[in-house]
Amino acid sequence: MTDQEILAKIAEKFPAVVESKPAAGTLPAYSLTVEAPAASIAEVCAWLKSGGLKFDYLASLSGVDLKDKLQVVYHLYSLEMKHKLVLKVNLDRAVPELPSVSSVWQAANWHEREAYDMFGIKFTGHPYLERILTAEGFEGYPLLKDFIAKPDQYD
Amino acid sequence: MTKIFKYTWAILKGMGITLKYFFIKPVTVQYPKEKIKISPRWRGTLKQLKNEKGEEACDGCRICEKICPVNCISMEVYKDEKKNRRFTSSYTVNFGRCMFCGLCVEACPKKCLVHTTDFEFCTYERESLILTKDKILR
Amino acid sequence: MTETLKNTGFEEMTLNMGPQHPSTHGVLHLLLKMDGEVITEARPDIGYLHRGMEKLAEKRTWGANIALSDRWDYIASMSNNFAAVLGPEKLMNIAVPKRAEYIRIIMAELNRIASHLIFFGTYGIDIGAFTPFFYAFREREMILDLYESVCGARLTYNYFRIGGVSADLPEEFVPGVKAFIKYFRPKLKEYDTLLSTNPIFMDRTVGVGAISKEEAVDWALSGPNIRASGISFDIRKEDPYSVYSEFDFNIPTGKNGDCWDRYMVRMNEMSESARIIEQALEKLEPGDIMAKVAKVIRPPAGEIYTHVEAPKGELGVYCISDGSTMPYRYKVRGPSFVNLAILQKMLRGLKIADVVAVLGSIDIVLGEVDR
Amino acid sequence: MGLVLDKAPYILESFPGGSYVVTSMDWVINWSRKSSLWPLSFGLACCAIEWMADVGSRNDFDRFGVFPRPTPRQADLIFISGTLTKKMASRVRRLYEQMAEPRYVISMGSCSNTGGPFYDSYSVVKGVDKVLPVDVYIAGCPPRPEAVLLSILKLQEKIMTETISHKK
Repeated sequence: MTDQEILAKIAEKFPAVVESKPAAGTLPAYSLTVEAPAASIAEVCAWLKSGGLKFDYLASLSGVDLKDKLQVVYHLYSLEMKHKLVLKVNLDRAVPELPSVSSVWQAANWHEREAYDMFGIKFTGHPYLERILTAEGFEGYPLLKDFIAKPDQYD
Repeated sequence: MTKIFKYTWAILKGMGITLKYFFIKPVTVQYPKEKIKISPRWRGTLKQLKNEKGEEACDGCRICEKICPVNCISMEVYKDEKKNRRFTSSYTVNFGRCMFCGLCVEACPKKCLVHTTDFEFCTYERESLILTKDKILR
Repeated sequence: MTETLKNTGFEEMTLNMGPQHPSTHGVLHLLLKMDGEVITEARPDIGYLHRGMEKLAEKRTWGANIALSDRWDYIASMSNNFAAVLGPEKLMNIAVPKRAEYIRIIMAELNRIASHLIFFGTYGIDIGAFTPFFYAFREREMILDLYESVCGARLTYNYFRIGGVSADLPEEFVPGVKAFIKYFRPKLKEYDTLLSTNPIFMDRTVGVGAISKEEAVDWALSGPNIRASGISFDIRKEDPYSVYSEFDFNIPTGKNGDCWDRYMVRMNEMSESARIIEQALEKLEPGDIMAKVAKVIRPPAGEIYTHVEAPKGELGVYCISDGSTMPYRYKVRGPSFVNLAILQKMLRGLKIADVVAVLGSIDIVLGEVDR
Repeated sequence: MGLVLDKAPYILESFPGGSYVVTSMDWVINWSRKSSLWPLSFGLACCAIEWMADVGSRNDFDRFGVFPRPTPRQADLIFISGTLTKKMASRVRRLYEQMAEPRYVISMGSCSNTGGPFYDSYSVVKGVDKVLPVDVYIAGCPPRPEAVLLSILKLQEKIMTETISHKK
């Protein structure tokens, strides 16, 4: 399916999901990129997987700190129909919260835990949202741009 | 019964392969006595070259210091007015931190910083891993 | 918990496996809830090798990030180099010279063989056979010698550059690779006799830890793990990067997705890699090895997700550039990290003795899991 | 150290010629210690692969009597082979404490020497000597397997200088 057809199909079902335009002065996106509102991300993802588009493979889920806002980026792939989609969700920096998609793709389970660990993004409805990589008792979210590491006895 | 036979046969076949290696030349290198030939491109410790006059070829451009991803090179530079060029008064490389990536050697514009093939660098103290100019300039 | 156990007053036991355990392949900690010998719940606890790579990448230049990428999956550093250079190259729109492309592919495929050899050796140890380890490492040393002659390092190569490779091949490399492949082909048959078809080994692995097709896709497995479940998913074919589309090779797949299938897919992949290397050697012609690239690399602002087929699976790099000399965001999608997540589901209901067989068959590298 | 080795030098050295006996004992004890260094088979990161290459066919450090043991209780040598993270530091300390004395530590590679490529990371211990006393440092990232063999030879030299005598 071409990018335009995918976009039309998504727009038909979810009018709130729009194509994301790269900011001025940046390169155009390499693959189809759409932006979705945070509140309805779980429904959008569930439809993307089970609907006609069959995005069954969650390649990657990454948090991004854009200084004024946080972003969660989903890289989706369809093994059957061989098309890709980049899904972006913008979050408020003060209350970074969005529904979890770990019930849609199991693979999201650890990706979301990692995003929580690194950015402090809370995924509501996640079965076990605990820190995954950092040491016990670690304070702060290291991948935020304003994170400053506190020296301890090991430094 | 057939099962026992099957298992024994599989083990014997494996043993056969192992036995074959009993008769060929061993691959083990008896390290301290004999050493394998190390490629001349081996990224070992760093060495500064001298120019044809016998003085240091480095003119203190500080590119290696800047490009080092782990900041393990530090140098002090002064200008010799008589010879009208810069010299380094100290050149220290902390091999305890060096990641031997070779970026400094690649970036050196005068090609006077090179890798040696020396890999035998073990010390009893951490401080001895830091090499100063007299050890690096050879 | 079974009823009988409840009545005796005994309770479930929590068993800690790792971080130091001879067969956890590094510093993995497994929390296992045991009912007698059967695992009722498993939880991998990772992060014992978390070095903050993604944060460090934001403080390093694009060039220095290639050196850092060697340390993600330290068994297959060439594939990591590959993933690290593809992103900036696409952002800057650099055309890599043909010779460099073939050299890259030879290197990446040799590295796949080296990585699978380590898998073969350590999996033998996991199951209880020590001999394959010595044979695997003997062959691997030959590959490392070839690498050493090209880039001067045995493990952390730092060989790829944005726009090409750092050094041309020395004279003895091409005959060396040819000789190695000639030597290596018969060894694969030897491995089959030693381990693959050994009934003791098969008893331990056939039918253990099976992953169905649906599960494999749902958990986004990649590499040999998803192929063992019968899905022919390979980035080299699905989304060909570099010049992989020019090569003729098969993708070995399994049927049941059990440990033996995962093992066998890797063994078959080695001979396929050898085929690719032979083809690439034929196409190798003299020429440039570096494109014309500025000394200081500043990709224009933009973002890109590039992925390569590493020996462990899909290694993706999502990099965002803001036009400066350092990346703005550098997310690494390590295949081992994703592949390991399924362990919590797979181990449920298995016996404790199978844990090592299952864990070994996923073939993880903790450097990539924790980054 | 055992009770005998603790007390014997005191008693022996009070006799004339006793220090000669102590020196001979030193030699025998040190020789037996250095010839059967049993390392813990334990790896942290990249260097562990080079360490495994040492176990493998080409380098084979069995030649020096070095034979990896899976449990710290049987080991008297630990290689810190790779990056030591803050999460792992307390575990490594615990492994070290479980080992029987006399015990030796070899720090392998830049990461465990000083933090190496991760010297500015928020989660890496900047040198294993913040956690354990280190006997030999090997430079390299990772060091060649031969360098590891050399470090064992160096450690053996160091062990030969040890003494049970209380007179320094």
